[in-house]
Formats: sequence, structure tokens, C-alpha cells
Amino acid sequence: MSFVPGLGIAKGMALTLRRFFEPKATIQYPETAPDIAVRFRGRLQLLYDELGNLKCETCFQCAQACPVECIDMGGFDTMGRFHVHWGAPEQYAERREKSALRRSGRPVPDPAYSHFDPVDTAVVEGILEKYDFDPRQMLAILESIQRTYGYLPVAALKRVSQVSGAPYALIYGTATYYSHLRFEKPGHIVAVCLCTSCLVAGSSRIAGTLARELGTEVGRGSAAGRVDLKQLPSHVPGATSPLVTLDGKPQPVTATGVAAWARALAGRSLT
Amino acid sequence: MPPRRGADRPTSTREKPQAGGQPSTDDPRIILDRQIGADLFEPIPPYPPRTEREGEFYTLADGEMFLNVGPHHPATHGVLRLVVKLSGEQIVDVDPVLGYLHRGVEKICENSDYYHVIDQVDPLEYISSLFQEWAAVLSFEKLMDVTVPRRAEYIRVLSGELLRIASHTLYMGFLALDLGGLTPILYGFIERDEIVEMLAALTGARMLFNYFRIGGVNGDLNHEFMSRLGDWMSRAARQTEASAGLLNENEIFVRRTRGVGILDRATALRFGVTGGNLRAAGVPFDVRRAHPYSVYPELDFNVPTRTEGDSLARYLIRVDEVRESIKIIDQCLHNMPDGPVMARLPRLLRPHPGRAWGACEGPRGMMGVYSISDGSDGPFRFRIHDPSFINMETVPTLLPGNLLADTMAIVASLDPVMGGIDK
Amino acid sequence: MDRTLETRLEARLADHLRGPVYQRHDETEIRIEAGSVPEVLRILHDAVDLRFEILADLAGVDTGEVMQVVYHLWSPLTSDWLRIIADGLSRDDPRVPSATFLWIGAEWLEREAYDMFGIVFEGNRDLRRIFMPPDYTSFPLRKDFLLPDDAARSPGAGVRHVERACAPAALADDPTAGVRRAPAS
Amino acid sequence: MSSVGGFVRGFPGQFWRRLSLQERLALIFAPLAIGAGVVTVLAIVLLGPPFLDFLRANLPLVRFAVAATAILLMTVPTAFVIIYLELKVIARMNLRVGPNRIGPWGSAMSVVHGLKVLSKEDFAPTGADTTVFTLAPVVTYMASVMTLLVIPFAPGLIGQDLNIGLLYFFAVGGLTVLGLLMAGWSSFNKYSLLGGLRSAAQIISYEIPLTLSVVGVILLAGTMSTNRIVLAQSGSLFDWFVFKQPLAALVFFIAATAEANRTPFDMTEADSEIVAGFATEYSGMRFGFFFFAEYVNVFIVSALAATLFFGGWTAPFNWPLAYNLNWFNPWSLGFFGWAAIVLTVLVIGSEFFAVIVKLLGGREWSAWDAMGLGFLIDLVLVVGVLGLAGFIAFDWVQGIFWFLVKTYAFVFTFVWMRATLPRVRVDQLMGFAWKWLLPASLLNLFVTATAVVLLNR
Repeated sequence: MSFVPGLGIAKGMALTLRRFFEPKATIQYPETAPDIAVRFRGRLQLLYDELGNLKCETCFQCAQACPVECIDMGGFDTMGRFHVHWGAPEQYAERREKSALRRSGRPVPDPAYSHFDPVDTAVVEGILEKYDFDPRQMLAILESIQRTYGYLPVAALKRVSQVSGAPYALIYGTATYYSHLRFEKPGHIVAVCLCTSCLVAGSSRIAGTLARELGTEVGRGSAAGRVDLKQLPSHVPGATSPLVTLDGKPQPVTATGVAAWARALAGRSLT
Repeated sequence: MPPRRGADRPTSTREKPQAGGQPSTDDPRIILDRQIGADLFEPIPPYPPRTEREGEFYTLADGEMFLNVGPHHPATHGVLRLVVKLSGEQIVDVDPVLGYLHRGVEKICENSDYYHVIDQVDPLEYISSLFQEWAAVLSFEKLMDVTVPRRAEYIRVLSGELLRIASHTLYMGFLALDLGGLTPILYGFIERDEIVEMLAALTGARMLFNYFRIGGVNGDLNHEFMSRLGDWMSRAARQTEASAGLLNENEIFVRRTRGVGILDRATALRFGVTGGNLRAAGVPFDVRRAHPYSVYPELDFNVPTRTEGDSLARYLIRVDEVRESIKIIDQCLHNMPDGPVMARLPRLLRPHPGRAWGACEGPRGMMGVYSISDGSDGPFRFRIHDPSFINMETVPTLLPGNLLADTMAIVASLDPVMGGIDK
Repeated sequence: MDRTLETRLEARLADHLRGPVYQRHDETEIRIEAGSVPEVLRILHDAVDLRFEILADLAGVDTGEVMQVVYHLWSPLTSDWLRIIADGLSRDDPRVPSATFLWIGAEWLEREAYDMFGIVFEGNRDLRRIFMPPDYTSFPLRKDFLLPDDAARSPGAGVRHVERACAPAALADDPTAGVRRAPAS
Repeated sequence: MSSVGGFVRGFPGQFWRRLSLQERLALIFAPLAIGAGVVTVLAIVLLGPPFLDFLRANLPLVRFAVAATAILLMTVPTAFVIIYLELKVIARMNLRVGPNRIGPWGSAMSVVHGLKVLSKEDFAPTGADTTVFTLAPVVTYMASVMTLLVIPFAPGLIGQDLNIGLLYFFAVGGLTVLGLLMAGWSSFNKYSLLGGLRSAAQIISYEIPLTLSVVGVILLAGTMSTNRIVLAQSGSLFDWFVFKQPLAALVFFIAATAEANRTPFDMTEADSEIVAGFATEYSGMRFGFFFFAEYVNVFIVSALAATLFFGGWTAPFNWPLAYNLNWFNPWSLGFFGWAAIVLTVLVIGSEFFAVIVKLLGGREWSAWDAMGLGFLIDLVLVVGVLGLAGFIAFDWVQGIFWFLVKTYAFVFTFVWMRATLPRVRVDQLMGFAWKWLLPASLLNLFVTATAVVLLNR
């Protein structure tokens, strides 16, 4: 406070008067767009690529990261399979069952297994026991689960998520990354015999055609996961070469007709 | 259920005058109608006092009256409700009523995991969000024995001090606004907006930055931020001086604030007040110096203190702190190290069971977080200590004896943020 | 981590400590009985070689089995935060002597702990709910807190302050008292 | 309702129900209109001549009525202008833009404010004393408008040249506080009560230095008639009383600020302390009255300051060139002559400017826009030319010009202070009035009186 009475007031008045003529700070919004920072994440949106396809790969990372767990999503992943992420309540129930119980004694509703084919998830506990619930060994865990069930039941994955505490997105990402892990029961098993006589009869070309038509390789599940292509361990006695079996029954397939047969099989299995 | 105290006290001032002849009803609307003209406009709670204090507060001596300041009052910060007992315009006693903004953040945090806690605490003191994050992150890092890269620490200090300046400029504006000055608040907002835009370029958000991470920060310095910062730093000091010059020497302002709401050293210590309000009372307690927690030991700044402890001192302390913060930002820019901004951490955070207390110096004082881990993926107990809470607690001590006109001046000079007080 | 603090504490508070002094990072932690809180705080505040002047925080904790009250103190003489855990409060009727005789500021902190945990601080002159509505019947931060049932039980469900004309004491006995009913026409 | 229902149910109801709404309205109002017209014509025919005689008999009354009406009507646009000024100036001082959407540069903003206030619900709170509650704004508004009666706008342009003009001014201006007190008391609200009492205390304690500071001027001018006070200052800049009475001018300005409840003395509606003071419970047009009264007060106080200390409508310097238009008799042209002149000037001028605009503006100006702008430019130009001519020719135009310039300079100062200064506390306000302003005005009065006595001897 200055000693001259009124000096401070005069200074203030002078300041405001100067500001009266200075350029203004207002941004006339509709006319002049505000310059928004590049990193500004005020707006959430799904991106589309130049072909107009949705870029979302249904990796569930966003649903996992959402603090209030308000994201409830579904969509096609890279392998063309439809998946749904159940919303907040199931989140709490599945990921936090133990902790929620421990923390608040709140009666946690049954995990939403009714969404899936019911499988006995007790085995999963055993498997996790073996890997001592360590999410870092997720691949091994998933492989042994697939060895047990023949595929990866989503119920089992949810169970893994909830017991080991690993985010579902992590498990799901691992499961979708490795192409030898699959989410569906194999529908049909097509086996090709590669014994000498069959090779002579051109079964290798047949195997190649089958693999091409079914979109897979020998020893792998097909992309749609519905047909498995395998190699017969040994020639069925009394069968004609080249020998191709469908679910164990020999099929009358020739090197020329195999393509049509495989297409028909794929079509049939798709229905 | 512990027994409630004073539940048996006589409800002398609370007898509703029942209109004669009408049957008594428990329909609140009818009760309301009957109260009209009686004590409907008295903020007396319709139940017997729970404590001696409440009882004596809500009993009027003759010549006194109650005045409800807030929760919807032009000058209350947030939804604060002060029940003021007046005789004339003299304040006899005050009873702050809190809880209008209570969200139960602690419970929410106990039910979410460590990643989610960080932006659950953001809206607490929405004017300076980074500091809650900082406190939480400090305590979590202690829980998990994480060491933060130096660059990350420097970025934390940089952004934190920027936000401190933003908060203080807003504080000056609000203080002036509560004293009836229209202009400083807008200058404050203009300056804050520059800083906030800057931080938006760095963190991606204007208000609730979810920027600090356990073991670092989310995202490195970028060119846009640096250019905006340089542009601002070139005129920051001048701007601050100009905005402060509007008030510092203004006779009216000085007369309104000098000697008003004196919080002396002993009382401040007994209240556990921290931050600028304590330093204005002459105690040089600044967590950045008293208990260094980041790279602050390497930085050169001093802790301004004053001895008066009145509203003017509290205001001037803020002005000095803005200058200090500008110094700190300058140093951060000059010796900003290279390197990563995040420590390498496992994807899944499950600290061993333990307890940790992290505290940092926010614009309003010490912002502390006490978290207990039980080995799961989320905190078992998450306790937030908010400085505004204690600052607000001093109000019933500071106000009595002053005039009603000083209510908002004193409250504003304590710089409360209801979002933090009500948790 | 300040080793000398440990020795000083043990020298001063030998007969109050429950278990050893625990130190980690820049925190020193001691556990005491609920009953000995006033003496311990008094010693910590007044002793010339301790001088813990500033009450940094006062928190209630519900471990599921017992209740705790946790004090954090700061002293200009040491580089450690001091944490005092008053342990072993019964969950049915948790009671602790108040710290307001040293720090007035503890009053509202204790009110908050009472509001959230139901911990009764004996000697606090103004121990009432601070955040929750005055007719609230349960304590939110307890681990056995059940949200939906509680909302149903709370007599103040959706009823404004002015409209309610009944004492919380009565509510304790009859939870449905004061719930707004249809006007008797 | 029942009677109407019965009417509708009866036989005429059949016929009534067949009509459309417009027909019904016509059926109701046409007879009324016809009747009213007939009555008017009869009244004019029968009572016209004696009425005219009556008017001629007492012209002063007529003149007074006309002046009062004109002043009453003048207040509203004045308030609008000052409100707009306040919005815009404060905004610019806050580094904002201010109203800029409605009307050119947002100049219609205050009008829209007025309409909004008019269209708002107007209710009285439960428990309020409705009669007093309704009367209060009217009292305030009328009190502030009545003071305008003695403000000389220009030579000969004054509501009523009372020889006790100043006394009248302060007497009536003091009534304002009555309205505020009524408002604070009647609207069953503690904030209002505090505001009313504050305003009472404040205005009572500031009336005294205000009046005392003026007494010096009265001594110098030797009269209380505002008009003659202005005449006493006529001449050059240095005949203004502000140079003879600087202290009085300062005291008057400060006290007048408090009198008009302007920042830094706006105790009565200190929004950060007592929500809106006496106006807390008011809404709609009742609030509008208070709102207008405040700004009319600003105008009045500025006008009085200009009148008493800054020479009112007198020019600051002697205007060299002046010619009279007495040779020109406007009636000689007759109505059609005037119409022809106005039309030609407007139409031809607008077309001319429209062409210019079109040529300069090029594509983006459509023909209609160009014509609109041309018309505006032409109008401005014509008005400017006429105004200049009038300024040179008629001294009352000059007077109004200088009067408005001075008054609005003061209004700007008030707004400027509001944009800058915080509010003083109520006890400091009182202390300032009694400890500083009152002694200062007394000192000034003493010195002036002594000087007058000595000089006259």
C-alpha cells in the first residue's frame, strides 16, 4: 500500500484503461476455431481406414482401461470371429470376485458364464495352480487349457482372468495372437494319409489342395476353426489310395475331385 | 451403533407451531405449510442436537439471528453452506455444513485397481488435479519400491509448478471477486487458460489430466507444449506482476484484507493447517523443503513466509509463490535430463502387503495419501488427506467477531475447494 | 530412513509400544494401544528430541477383523514421517481417546472417521456426521458396508432435510421412521 | 364460467359454436371499437373547444405535463444506453469482447435484456408483504425519475425551472432510499433486510456531505435554480465551478457514487455478501424497475455533477461561427413539400450509396444488401448534416450536445470504477463518510463562505 493516498487506486484504473484498448482474449468460437492441442483426448471416436472399414480390432483394451468401466463392446476380431465384452457388472463380478468379497462382503452375482457353453472350470484352477497363477506364463497356460478342452472356452478364459487377476484383454490378446490357439470346437477332422502308396497315388497334392481350399495347413485348424486337417498316423488297412478320411470314415476322393469335395465340405460345415 | 450424544436434550427451539384444530400429520408437505412464517427460514435441524456443540450453536440468544450462507450463494466456492449466527452484521458463530459434494472417492478407489485410482482422485481438487495424482502415485511407488526416472521427475515438477501458478492466479481472482472486484478473476482465468492449454498439449486434458503414472508420466514432452511454454515464459513474470498490481497496492483491497481473519502461528499449528495459510502465519513448512519428495532438493527456490497471518498475508504469500514457481520452471527447463519417462513395470501391479504414506505440496497445502495394500490388484484402504479440509476447519475460529461482509473475504483467502473438502 | 529416530522413540515410548518400531522408505511406524494414545501423542508433541508438531493426517482403518486409527505426524527434527497405529479396536464398539486436546484440527478429522467408520473419539466435543446426512444409519467405509441394502434401510431415502421431523436417535430403533408416506387425505 | 356455459348451452350457443375464433373475436370487439370511436368523436365535437380554451388558459400546466411525460419516456432509452455501455466497457476492460451478437456490435443487447425482464415470471415469495413488495420498485423508480425534472439539458430545455431546484433534487432524491427500505422489509428475506438497512444507513450518511458540498456552489452562484447555476458558469472552461470548488467537486463525486449505489460503494446489492441485497427476492418487471432505477440514478448523478461543476450545457469554449436560420420558415413548404424533399433525399441518396457499395463491394454484396447499407449510410449522413447544421444554428442543440458529452464522460467514469475497484466494507464506508467527507465538505463550505464575504465587501 503506497503512502500517497489513492495512488494504488489510480494505478489500478490506469491498468484497466490500458486493457480497454488492448487486443481481446475472447475466441469467437464458431467464426474462429480454437487451436486444440494435438494430444488432446477430449473426444473418443472409432477410426475407419481409407476403405471405410472399422479399425477397431476388438482387443478390449479400451474397455479394460476405462476407469468407470462404462465401455461395453462387441465386434469382429482379426480372425473374423465375433466377440462381446460384457459391461461393468460382469467386470466387477469376474475380475474382482475375490477382492470384492474380501473388501465389502457384498454378495457378488454369479459370474456371467451363462453367456457361454458351460464347461467345468475346475480344471482351469488346477492348470493355474501348476503355473502358480502367473500371468507372465499366459501362453503356456492357454496351451495347456487348449490341450485339455481341445480349444479355448471363453468361460475358461474368464475364469483365468478372474483367478489370476490378469486383465481379460491381456488373455484375449494372447489367445488371438497365436494362430494355433482357437476358440471353437473343431467341427470335422479331415485326415490325409501320406504313406508311400498314397504318396505315389498323389496324396501330397491332395493335401496341398485341401489345405488351400480349407485355408489352413496340415496339422492346423482352419481359419474358421471348423475343419481340422491332419495327417493319418497310419494307412487304414484295406482302404484305397489316396486315402482321405472325414471324421475317421474313408472318403472316395480323387486328386481331381478333391477341390470340389473340399469346397463342398467347407460349405456344408459352414451351414 | 455407538450411542448418539445429546439425543436426550430438550428440543426447545424446535417446536413446530401446529395450527390449532388441524389434525397432526406426518406428511412433510403439510408440515412445511404449517411451518411457513414460523421457523422454516431458520436453518435449525428438525431433530434434537447430537452434540453439546450443536445444541449451543442452534440456540439463539436474543438479538441474534441465523443466516444461511449457501449452499447456493454467489460467493461460496462450490456448494459450501455456512450457517452463520449474526447479531446485526456481527458474526457470533459459524457452523459449516459439508457433504453436499461427497462422492465417496475413497470407497471408489478401494474398489478399483491401482491404474484406475489415479484418475479417480483427479476431480478432488479440480483446480489442481495433478497434485492428488502426485500424492497417490508417491504412495503407490513407495508401496511397490518403484524408482522413477529423473526425466519423469523433472516433468512432474514442471507440470506441477505450472498448475500451481494456474491455481494461484485463480485464487487471486476469486479473492478479488468475493471482495467485489470484477476484473481480476477474468485476468486470472485468461492466464490459467494459457497454462491449461499448455498442459492439454502435454497431458491431453485441460482439467482432469490423467497424466502421472506409477513409475513415471504418461507421455514425454512434445514440441507443441515446449513452444507454448516458451511463449508463455517470455511474458509470464510481467503478466503476473500486472495482474497482481491491480490489487496489491489498491487501498480498498488492502483495507479489506489487512488484519482480517488473523490465523496466528500457534493456532495454525494446533489446527494442523498446511500450505500458504501456515506460511502466512510464519511457519516455514513446505513439504517440498521440509520433506523433499521429488527432485526438489536439486532445485533452487525459497519458501516465502510472513508473520501477520491475516488475509492480506495469505494473498501476498500466493503472489510470492507464483514468482518462486516461475523460477522453478525456469530451472526445470534448463536442466531437464534425457532418458525414459516411465520405469519398466509389470503389466499387472500387485504390491506386497504393506502401508505407505505419500505427501506432496499442493497449492493449498500438503496433499497426502495413505494407502494399504493387501497384495491384491487394488488398494485395500485408500485415505486422502486434503488440505482444504483443514483450512475450512479454521473458519469457525476465524469468522466470529468479524462482519458479514468479511465472511467471503476470509473464506476465499483460505482458498478452499469443495471438491476436495467433501471428497 | 532415520535410525536415530527409532532409538529415540524406543527410549521415550518403551512402555507404550506394541511390537518393534518398523521403518520403511522415509516412514517410521509404531503400534500402540488405543488407550495410550493421549500419552503417546503428548510425549511425541512435547519431547524436546521429538517435537512432532504438525498432525499430517488422522485416518480410520477397518482391517476386517479390527479397527485402527492411524496418525501421521511431522517433526522438523527428522526426515521421516511418523505413523502411529492405534490398533485393536473392536468393530462392535470402537472407542479411542480424542486427539483434540493437542490438535484442534483433529476435530473434523475425527468427525470424518466417525462418519465413515463409526469410531467414537471420547473427548471430541462435536462428534457428529460431517459428510453423510444426519439420519444416516451405517458407516460407508467399513468393509461390511452393503450399499443396496443400506440405501433401502436409510430413512432419508429421497426425503429432503426440511421435510424430516424425527431424530436420528429414533431412527436407530425404528429404521423406517421418517420415511415419507403418502399424504393422509 | 357457469354463466358462459349456460349461455353456450342456450340457443345463441348453437350460433356461437358455429363461429370460428376470429369471427367470435370480431363479434366481441367490433361493437366495442365502433362504440368507442363514436364516443370519442362526440367527445371531441362537444368538449373540444372548451378543452382547448382550458389548455390555453393554463399553459404552464400543459408544459409541465408534456415535460414530465417526455422525461419519463426518456429514462428508458437512457437506461438502455447506459446498460449497454456498462456491458461493453467492462467487457473490454476485462479483455473480453462483450455483447456482439444482437444488433450491430451487440447494441440491442440491453433492449433484449429489458424484454427478457418483461417476459419473466413475476412472483412474490411466500410470507412477503405483497402490497409493500409491489410498491417498493415503483417508489424507487419514480423518485429517481422525478429528480430529472430539474436537470437543465439545454437553454430552455428543462423540466421545471424551480428556484429551489437543488433543494427539490435532494429532497426527492432522498426518497429513493424509502423504496429500497420498503423492498428490504417487505420481501421476507434476511438478505433483503440487511440490504435495505445498509442502503438506508449509507444514503442517510452520504446525503449530508453531498448536500454540504453543494452549498459552496450555491453560495457562489447565489441561487438554487440549476438553470441559473449553469448560466453562472457560462463563458469559457475556467468559469466552471470545478476550478473554484475542487474539494467540493471531489466530495460531491465520491458522495454521489455512494448515493447512486455504485462500486466501490454498492453495499446494497453486494452480491458476494448479501446475495442481491434488497432485490434478492425480486423478479420480472419489479426487478426491472430497480434495475432501471439504478442506471437512471447513474445518469442523474452524472448529469448533476456536470451541471454543478462542469458548466452543464455550456460549451467549454466560445463557439466562433454562428448563423441563424430565422429566415427559414419550415411551414412555408407545407406537408407535401417536406415529403418530396425527404423522399428525394432518402431515395436518391440511398440509391447513390448503394451503387457505390455495389461497385466497391463487388460480388459478395447482393443488390438488397447494397441498398440496405446505402440507405444506412445515407441516413447517417443526412442526420449528421442536419445535426451539424442544428449545432451551428440552434444553441439548444449545442447545449444538448455538450451536456450529453459531459454527462456520459461521468457515466464512463462510473463504469470504469466499477470495472476496477473492489467493494469497501460497510463500516469502512460509514467511517469514510463521517470522518473524512463530512469534515472536508464543512471545511470547503467555511472557506467558500469566507471568500464570498470578503470578495463581496
